[in-house]
Amino acid sequence: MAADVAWAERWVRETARSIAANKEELTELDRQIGDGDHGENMNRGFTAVVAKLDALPEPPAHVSDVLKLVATTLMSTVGGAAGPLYGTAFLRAAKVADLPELDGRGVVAVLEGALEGVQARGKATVGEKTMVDALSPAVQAAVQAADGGGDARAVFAAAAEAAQKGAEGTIPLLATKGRASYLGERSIGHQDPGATSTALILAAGVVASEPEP
Amino acid sequence: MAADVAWAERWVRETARSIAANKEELTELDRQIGDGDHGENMNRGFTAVVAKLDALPEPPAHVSDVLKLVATTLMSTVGGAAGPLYGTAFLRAAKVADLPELDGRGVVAVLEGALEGVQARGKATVGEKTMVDALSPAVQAAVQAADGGGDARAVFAAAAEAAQKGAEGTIPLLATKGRASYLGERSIGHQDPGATSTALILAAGVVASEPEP
Amino acid sequence: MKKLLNDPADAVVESVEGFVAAHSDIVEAHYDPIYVSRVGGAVEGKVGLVSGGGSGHEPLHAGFVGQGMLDAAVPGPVFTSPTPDQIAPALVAANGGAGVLAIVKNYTGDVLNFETAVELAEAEDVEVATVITNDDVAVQDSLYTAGRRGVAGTVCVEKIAGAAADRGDDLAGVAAVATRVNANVRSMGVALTACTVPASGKPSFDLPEDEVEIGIGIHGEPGRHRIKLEPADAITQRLLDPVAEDLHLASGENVLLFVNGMGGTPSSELYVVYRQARKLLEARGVVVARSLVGNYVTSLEMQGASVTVLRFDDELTTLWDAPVHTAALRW
Amino acid sequence: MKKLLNDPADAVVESVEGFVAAHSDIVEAHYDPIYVSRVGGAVEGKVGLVSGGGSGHEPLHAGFVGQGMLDAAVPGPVFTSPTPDQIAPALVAANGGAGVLAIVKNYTGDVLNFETAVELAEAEDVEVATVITNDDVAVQDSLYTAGRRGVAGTVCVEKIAGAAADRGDDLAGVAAVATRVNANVRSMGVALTACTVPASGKPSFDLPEDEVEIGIGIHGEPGRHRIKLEPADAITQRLLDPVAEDLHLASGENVLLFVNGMGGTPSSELYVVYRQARKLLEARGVVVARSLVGNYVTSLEMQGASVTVLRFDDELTTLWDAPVHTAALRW
Ligand SMILES: Nc1ncnc2c1ncn2[C@@H]1O[C@H](COP(=O)(O)OP(=O)(O)O)[C@@H](O)[C@H]1O
Ligand SMILES: Nc1ncnc2c1ncn2[C@@H]1O[C@H](COP(=O)(O)OP(=O)(O)O)[C@@H](O)[C@H]1O
Ligand SMILES: [Mg+2]
Ligand SMILES: [Mg+2]
Ligand SMILES: [Mg+2]
Ligand SMILES: [Mg+2]
Repeated sequence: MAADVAWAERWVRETARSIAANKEELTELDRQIGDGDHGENMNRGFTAVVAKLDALPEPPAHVSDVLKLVATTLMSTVGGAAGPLYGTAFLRAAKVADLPELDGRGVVAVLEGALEGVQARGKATVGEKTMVDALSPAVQAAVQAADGGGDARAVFAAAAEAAQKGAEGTIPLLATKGRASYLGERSIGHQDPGATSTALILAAGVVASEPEP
Repeated sequence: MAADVAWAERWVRETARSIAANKEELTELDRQIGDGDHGENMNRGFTAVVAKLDALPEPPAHVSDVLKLVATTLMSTVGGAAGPLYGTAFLRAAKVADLPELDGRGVVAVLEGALEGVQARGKATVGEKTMVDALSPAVQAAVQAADGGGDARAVFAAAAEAAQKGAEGTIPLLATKGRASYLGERSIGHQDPGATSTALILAAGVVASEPEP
Repeated sequence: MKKLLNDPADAVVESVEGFVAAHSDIVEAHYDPIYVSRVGGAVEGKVGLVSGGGSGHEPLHAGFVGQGMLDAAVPGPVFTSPTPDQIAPALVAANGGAGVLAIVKNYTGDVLNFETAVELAEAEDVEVATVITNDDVAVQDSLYTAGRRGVAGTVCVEKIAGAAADRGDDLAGVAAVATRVNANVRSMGVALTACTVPASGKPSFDLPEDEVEIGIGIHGEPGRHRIKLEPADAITQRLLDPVAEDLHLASGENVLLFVNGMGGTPSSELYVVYRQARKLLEARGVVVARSLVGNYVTSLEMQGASVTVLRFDDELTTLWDAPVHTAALRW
Repeated sequence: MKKLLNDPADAVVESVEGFVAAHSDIVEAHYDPIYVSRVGGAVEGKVGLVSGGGSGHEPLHAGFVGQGMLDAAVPGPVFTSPTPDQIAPALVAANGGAGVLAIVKNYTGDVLNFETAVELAEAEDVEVATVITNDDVAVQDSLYTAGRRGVAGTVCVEKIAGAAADRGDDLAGVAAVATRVNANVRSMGVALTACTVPASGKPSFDLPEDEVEIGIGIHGEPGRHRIKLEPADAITQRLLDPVAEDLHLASGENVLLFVNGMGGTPSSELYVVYRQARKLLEARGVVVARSLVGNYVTSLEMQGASVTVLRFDDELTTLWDAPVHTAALRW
């Protein structure tokens, strides 16, 4: 399977559904080590994204159109730290997704773009207990899967699995970026909300690439 | 037994002890239908009374000296509704307690003076759920006991018993004076704190007239 | 009970000490007996204004001592009226030769203690007039209660009477203005939570998580009835309607709309209440000419609010606008 | 959750609507995107001042819009930074031709969203300088955190930078004054209770009845450590000492002492904290030249307080004293 614009739209809509379904959990994680708004923030953003998609006079032509719409909408509706970070991630992803369909390598490029965007804005490296800890292993896994000849779906699935592991791996970490860093030692033992939402977003991409039943 | 100045001093000290011991209960009653300070107010007042008694250069000469000291001290330390009401009650009581020793009739006069004082200031009549509902039956019982030839102690005992019954009798009443009146129907079912402290004060007078063991 | 206090017995004195230290350009304190007065003492020839009552309603009353408002304020223990021997020296200190107006909230304790204090001050040749505030429409003024309570409307009486004294009215004149304000101001409050008197350490009443008390006073006493929690707009209507009706507000009239916080409610919520109260007034054709929103007459840390409406005429509006320079009200 | 609100989703807008209606002589609101600005718009030739951040800290920031302080304020959702497309129009609107200073509290979200907004405003030919406030000594400023948070000291920056703009300083000058204030102000806070974000409906953290959080921020986030409840004097010392030490306060220096309420603590308690903080400063030989006590930078209905000290020099004192006419600060 290759990832086309229809897939991209399914991905985004599935993300919106998944974020809404997990809103409380994300907020609860943020309540533990942040300010308890991450679920609310992400849900506000992706609800707006879906509304924008629905309101388009004609369907988007390219994967990059979808990703750009996500980027600008998140940027202007999410606020907080996650808004600009995910906004920039999708913006950079859109820039590299300049083909009508993405193959395995294309997916890698998109994920690399996203990671680059997050790091350009947030300056976090791996191990600081942020969304980077989900996105960075996702990129690595994607590269491996693509190197092994995986198609878009296989690459995305590998990335999603690694993101999920990465998110869980934030539990023992001491936060040194974002709000959780104010807690010092007390940030240890909790899963990072941003890493968790990153894992949800990537998992939604896999669902979107499942053959329709 | 006749009630002399030594008895009066014992009465006041026993009242202070009893109020302190029942402080929480009085406050709790006031919390139900008032503003939750009656125990605190009365305890502040009688603690000050005892301090003043202790600080006297020589012991008081007359019953009326003791009652006057109580009056002015309550007036200047209790505040709230109870301060002026009990202050005036003791002031009027002091005025009629102009003998070295009170017999049964003397006790009646003191209690009548007190009731008169409370009603002159507070304008409450029987049945309005105030201290009048303890003091007024106390006066009636005192009159009866004195008519039957009772001595000071017997008269005081009758008054105290009636005051206690009167206080309990405030439970079903609807308050129409004081803070509890703001509650309307909701004041029903609670014992009036002021009537309760009146009953305690009179009961202390009986303890004070018990023969020393 | 969790509070930023030391020994609860010292709370009132320590708070006053901090207050006068922070506002030493406006107020000074006298201890033993305790009261707060304007720095510099009574103003020669001006009618003095004194108020007082139980503590726990801050900034009422000490926060309103200063130019254009009160000359002295007498804090009792928390929710307990001060005693006559505290009030009388404040009355005497506030006298600049033109007499003193005592502004007393209508509670049995306050009224009785001020009564005696006035007698004491008069014995020292101070002429005193008393105005009793009773703006709380939650209490039906009838034979069956101690009469309506004085609540947030007291601020309006203190502000406007202060302005009348400042412009040189004599004692009868200032008292007449104060009486007129009191006759034209009504309030009604709601509590979302109880408050805890430091000395007792227990909440003043128990309120389930989904209920609110309508018609509360300012002493943590329970209100007239409980209802299930409703949206702010609905609750606001339960407060505003009785106020407007008791005032017989007519279309075209000008008013001050005053939304008062009980102490623990954030101002963002007070503005939500204000918004709806104003809408309801405007729907009645009433013109909201002035506004006041904030914690002015509180019940410790109670969450809740009250809505106060003062019917304006030109004179009252001018007096409301007159300069005031106190710790809590300033323009 | 018990609050005087309607639909939590409408809380920010409805509160702003009430706020601008109550203070229509000072502020006006723009909706979609939402921001608050001075009535009459930007002042020709004056450097404009804009701040913003998550809601829930009222009166910060909209309460400080007006003469002598901010020209515009941008409220995000509760505890969530506003977005660039909200902030950018406020920056543009505040520009009177002399450029705009953006005052940003140091949180990742605020910093990132303002960054983008500044780019957008610059694209419309508005010159923008940014000052980031980070006065919270509870956070160690090191490699291991996102840096100190901007908390109550932000009010000092806004007030004094506003005065500098009013006296005619150019953008670089106003930014330099703001930077100097930020460099000389430190804060530390304590929470007695958590707060509840309306949209989530749950307390921001769970705190046993006998414990307090030391070193909290202003977003309902937990602090650095918990201790058993102590008397106010002891807690105040835990706040004041780190502040004084981080500032390296020396005997003879003049300061502003600012005791800020977190929203749900009555002012009587704030004055008890003030009293002790002042005593501790005086014991260090420090002169408390000016004071501010009240709810200025809050966390919804959280109970607690913070202590802020600003080191004064003659210029900062003069600028602090300069007239200010906003809804929440006025002299
Ligand atoms: N500097 C950073 N780099 C990468 N991710 C970050 C950074 N700061 C915060 N985050 C992410 O943002 C998440 C919090 O998002 P959110 O709660 O929406 O914003 P806020 O912290 O402003 O309330 C964190 O869990 C973390 O994953
Ligand atoms: N008008 C009155 N006449 C007689 N007693 C009264 C009157 N008003 C109040 N009281 C008594 O005062 C008691 C309350 O006293 P207290 O709690 O000390 O004062 P406050 O009501 O000012 O807090 C009531 O329980 C009632 O018995
Ligand atoms: Mg968050
Ligand atoms: Mg009482
Ligand atoms: Mg009382
Ligand atoms: Mg946030």
